[in-house]
Amino acid sequence: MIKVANLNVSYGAVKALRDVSFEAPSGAITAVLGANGAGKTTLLRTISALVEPQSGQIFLDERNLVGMRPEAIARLGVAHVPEGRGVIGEFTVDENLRLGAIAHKVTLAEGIAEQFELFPILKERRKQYAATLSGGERQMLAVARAMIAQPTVLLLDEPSLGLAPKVTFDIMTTIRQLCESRKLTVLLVEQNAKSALRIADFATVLHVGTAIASRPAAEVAADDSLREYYLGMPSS
Amino acid sequence: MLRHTTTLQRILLSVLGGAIAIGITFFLSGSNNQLLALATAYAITILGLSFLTGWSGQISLGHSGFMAIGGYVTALWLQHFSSTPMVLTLILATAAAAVGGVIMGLPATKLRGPYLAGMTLAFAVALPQLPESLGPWAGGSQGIPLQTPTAPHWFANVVGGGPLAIIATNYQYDAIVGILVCTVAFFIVSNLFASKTGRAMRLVRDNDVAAELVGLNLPRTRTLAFAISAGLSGLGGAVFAYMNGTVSPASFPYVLSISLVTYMVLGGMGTLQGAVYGGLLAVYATQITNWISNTVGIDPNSNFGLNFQNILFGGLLIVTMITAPRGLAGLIHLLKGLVQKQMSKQRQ
Amino acid sequence: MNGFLTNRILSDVLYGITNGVTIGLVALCLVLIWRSTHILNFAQGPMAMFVTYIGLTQMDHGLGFWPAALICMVVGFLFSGLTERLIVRPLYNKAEINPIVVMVGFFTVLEAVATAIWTNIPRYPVAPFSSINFQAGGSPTALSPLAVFQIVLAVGAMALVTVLFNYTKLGLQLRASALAPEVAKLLGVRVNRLLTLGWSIAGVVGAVAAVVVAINPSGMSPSMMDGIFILGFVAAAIGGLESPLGALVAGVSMGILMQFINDYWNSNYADLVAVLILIVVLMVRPQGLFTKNTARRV
Amino acid sequence: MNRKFRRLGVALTSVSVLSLGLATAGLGSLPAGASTDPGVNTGTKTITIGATVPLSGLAALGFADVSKSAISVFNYVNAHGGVNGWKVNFIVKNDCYNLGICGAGNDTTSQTANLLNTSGGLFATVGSLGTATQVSVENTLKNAGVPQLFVNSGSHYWNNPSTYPGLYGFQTNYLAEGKMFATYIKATAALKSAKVGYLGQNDDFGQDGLQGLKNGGVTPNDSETYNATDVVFNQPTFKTTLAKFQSAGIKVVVLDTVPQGTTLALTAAKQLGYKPTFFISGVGSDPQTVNNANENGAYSMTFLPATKLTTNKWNAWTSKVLTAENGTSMNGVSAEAFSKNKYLNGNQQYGVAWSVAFLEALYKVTSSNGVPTRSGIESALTSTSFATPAVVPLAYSSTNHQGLTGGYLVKVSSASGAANQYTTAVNTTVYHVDPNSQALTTTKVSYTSPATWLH
Repeated sequence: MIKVANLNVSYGAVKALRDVSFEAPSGAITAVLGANGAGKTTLLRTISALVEPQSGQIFLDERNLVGMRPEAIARLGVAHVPEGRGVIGEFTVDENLRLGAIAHKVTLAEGIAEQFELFPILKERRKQYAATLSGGERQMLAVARAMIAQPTVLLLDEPSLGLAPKVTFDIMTTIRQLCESRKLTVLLVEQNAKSALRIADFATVLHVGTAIASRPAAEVAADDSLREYYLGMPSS
Repeated sequence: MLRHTTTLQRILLSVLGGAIAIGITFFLSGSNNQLLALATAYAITILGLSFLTGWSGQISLGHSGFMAIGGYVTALWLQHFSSTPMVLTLILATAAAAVGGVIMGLPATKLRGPYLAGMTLAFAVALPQLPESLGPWAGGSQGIPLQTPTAPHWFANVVGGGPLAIIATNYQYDAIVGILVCTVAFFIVSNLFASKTGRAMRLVRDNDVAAELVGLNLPRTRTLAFAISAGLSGLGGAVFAYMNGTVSPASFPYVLSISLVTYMVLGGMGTLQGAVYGGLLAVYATQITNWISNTVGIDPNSNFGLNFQNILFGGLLIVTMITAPRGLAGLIHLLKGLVQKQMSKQRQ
Repeated sequence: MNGFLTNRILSDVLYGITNGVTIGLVALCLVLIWRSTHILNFAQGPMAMFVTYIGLTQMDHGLGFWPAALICMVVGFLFSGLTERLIVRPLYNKAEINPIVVMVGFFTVLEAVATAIWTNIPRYPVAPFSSINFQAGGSPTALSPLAVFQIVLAVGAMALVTVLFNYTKLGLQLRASALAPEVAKLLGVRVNRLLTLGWSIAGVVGAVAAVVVAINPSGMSPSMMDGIFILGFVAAAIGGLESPLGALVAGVSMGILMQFINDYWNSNYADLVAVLILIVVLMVRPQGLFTKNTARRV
Repeated sequence: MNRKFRRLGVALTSVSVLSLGLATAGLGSLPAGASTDPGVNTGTKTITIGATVPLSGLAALGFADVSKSAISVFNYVNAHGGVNGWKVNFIVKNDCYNLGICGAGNDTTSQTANLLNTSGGLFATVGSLGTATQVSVENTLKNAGVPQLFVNSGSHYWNNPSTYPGLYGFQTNYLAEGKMFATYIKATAALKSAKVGYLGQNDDFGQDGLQGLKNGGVTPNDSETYNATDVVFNQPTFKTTLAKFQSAGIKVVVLDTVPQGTTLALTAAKQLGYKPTFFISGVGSDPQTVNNANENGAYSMTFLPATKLTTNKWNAWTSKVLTAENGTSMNGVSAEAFSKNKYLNGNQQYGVAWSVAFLEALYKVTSSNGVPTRSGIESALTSTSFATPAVVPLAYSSTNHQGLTGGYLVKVSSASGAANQYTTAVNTTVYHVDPNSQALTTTKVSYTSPATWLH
């Protein structure tokens, strides 16, 4: 479970997050939705300690993560797939995967085999440089690299960015499967609310740094005012 | 800076600045005027380096090489056509160094910072070896002597007097000539910076992706920046040749490139006044070091004393770059701000 | 057989290799620091020189060559790591030119301090290998025990560095820390520690290179690394700054080329040719000859 | 006026303020009366002279000993009553040989400006070191009317009285040195039919040295050059050249190399097991350099008494002076550090030689005139033959501004260790080469001794 309480983050004079509080329950997908600049990415970066909050707490189960270093949080089992996927282009697929396992007590060979089963295309490309992969393949690689560490929490930043609808659909489906089979706590940041709400259990809507709603996903999807004003989805 | 001034304002400012500087030469001793003349050469060179670094985001450790091109072209040209007016020789030297800049700038457009710095350093190492190998016409390690500008009679008549008058007058004349060239160079650069090209260069420095998106030709802009920078350094080298009275491989060792970077950073890179401070620092570095040695009580002849200048300025370079990258220009700006604040407080 | 061993062309190749491995070793250090922090260390030569002075001057007090060389390597490890912590760390998120300028300043300071402490009178540390060439049938060959030692050392160092980077977990983390520090952090890599370690390892290789230079005939002096550093940079840039093998191959090729220029043409042009080759290589392949042509960062 | 506009104004004002500060510092430096030459103070009876020399940087290796030994001499003579009561105030400025490593501002031009700016004026430069460095300021000094005495370099340029009447060289030039080597080689049975190899620096040093050899009738079978910077950037070239000589069967090798080049060449020969007879220019053959590199020793040329002659009057006097002034200094530069158990080195002897020459000229002028003048010193130089430590007379004339024009061959000792760092005379023949006609004559060696007023 990830619990965020009264979180405030500023970049100089600009307030990126104001008093944000919400919970992402264990074993479920919580979508964080909102327009561009709403503070979604900042939220994830703050959880991973890449950004330091002015005030507030972030709990992983009972543990307060504020004040810890990013690598220590990663070692606790929080995997963060950053915006733009964070795949290292100069590394081969294989090397990217090996790097994913490096800080964790897991069996590398087994982990890689497992990921190749999940994403067969990566096995074909394993000697290729990540820079030569397509966008969808890179997203798969990023997720596979995160999963190889057998995390308990997965933070996904805009996995659908720049992908074709079909590819987005496949990725989202895989995320849902992973969540269910591994009892993963997933925090899914998305601008593409429709795809996210399709697989999410809960949803939090951010608007200019403020959390304006935290409800089950189905309720958010059904709320016309939220959809129209904050998520840019026309009424169905 | 200076992007919001009009051409007329810039002309007035340049004339005013040049006039003030020339006025000062009347109060200086001969030797200080001679140093001032050399300082103008360094200031122009540092302006070139600063142009590249501050205004296009690249750094060169090879500007002593471009200085050498300017200096040698001047000396060689005057050897055969000694009656050429100085203005023409300076233009020729500038153009030659700019051509060198284009050649070096071609690979530079594709290179990231460290590659460029290393490549230019290698250039600065190799170039001074040329004159020794090219045969007697290039002067060898002896170098090529040339006539320093001599004060015309009317000037000596106006200024003259005292037993050392003739040399003192010549030095003052040299300083004035240097200041005039310097003023023109600074005026041109300030214009350039306010121009469309200048804006393009800043955009390339700040965001090369955005620059390409708005349709700028990235390689051409960078090569142009490199060529202008090299040309200015060549002009500096030409002025150096005139003021020094000789050019030789020993005048442009590769370590000079490192000194130039040092004085540019300490003066304040990317600013016009920083280049002026840098040029003055370059010629007065020894006096400054001696003064500090005396004040602190370092034996100037001890092993430490002899190496103190490099320790001092190298250390200052590190500290400046880490804590105050805007150098002396930034510091003066800061002090000015403080003074203004204090004054406005008093007014209230 | 004797004729073959003393053949002029073969001799030139062997001399070229001997001179080139030293260039290659310096290039190797540059590659090491580049791959582990993405900084080109312009003070690398003086840093290695300084460390070598600390170690090899212990021979004045009766210490043997090997323990003194070991001291060089240990001090190199510590000094280089400390430099990263104190001087380089504040520069990681600054413009690309900041670390270049700072390291240029460090270059100046280190050389001046070394001259202040040890003077610029050359010293001649005695290596446990003879520099007298082997004889074959009464005439000298182009190899000496010292040369063989230098070649073995350089190839060994290059192999170790290659294995380290390409086949070990440590190497993977070092490279990741340099290429994408933030991503590496998110994967649990202790990036700060690795950046320091990367410099420390380069410090050891640098110390080895400087010891090899110090036992050469021209001896040890505060400016002993200046020339070799520039050649080393040219080699590293031609090799591509990414590849240890490329660094050594480019270094040795340069050594051989310069030897042939010295022998068959005019030594006065050797440096110029090196720079011209560098310019041409960088124009045609800005990423160097041995770096695989990948797109830059994603 | 907008912000940017004002900023330029501020820049210019600060420059003005800075320069004004400098101006006040430089005011009032012109000498008051014109009755005496600049640098001459009849009140304190001192005469101020100066020199630009390398005190730090690569070229200071060895060469710094020259001006420091001169300081020892001036301090010693000043302390013993001076020259007819006149004391010498010697200002040494460090120019790093224009090698830039000292930073901009330490170059010869700037330092010469500082010398000219000396309060009370500068009488003359004496003992400035280096060909290229002196060439870079010779016009400045000429225009300022300052005599340039005893330039420390073996270039033949100094012998140009028609263009530079106030310029005087000191040492035997490289042309003469080459001719002496050639003459000795041709006169020695074991060497005269041997193949000769030549390696010289790619500048006037090497060019003149090679020309001198040819003038003496020895045309090398192979002659090679190296760039001054090769000792840093292309060290292998020395080995390549020596290997070439070896495979060509060359038995005599003449080196016109600076000390670092000598080291590289001799070590290369050692590595190759190559043992030719080396002739090394006096510039690069100090015993310490030769000692460290090769146990086979070498021939060289000197115009000073061989250093093994510890009982030679001049060597003994020099040792006495250097020992007495050990630890003193003048104008912030210390005298030569010297401990008695060492042999003199050539640079120390050399610095003593030209400083004594200046004192001799000063003695001559003050004995007849009382107050030294520039023209008096110059006419003393060209009209008299001085006894200096050199084994040849310092014979300036209206057509010869070279100074010393000969020397003898010495053997640089071969065994290693400070106890073996000395030179011995090869024989008693002294060569003289006329700097204008290049004609060579010989005499038997005779050593002079210091004047009594030198104490």
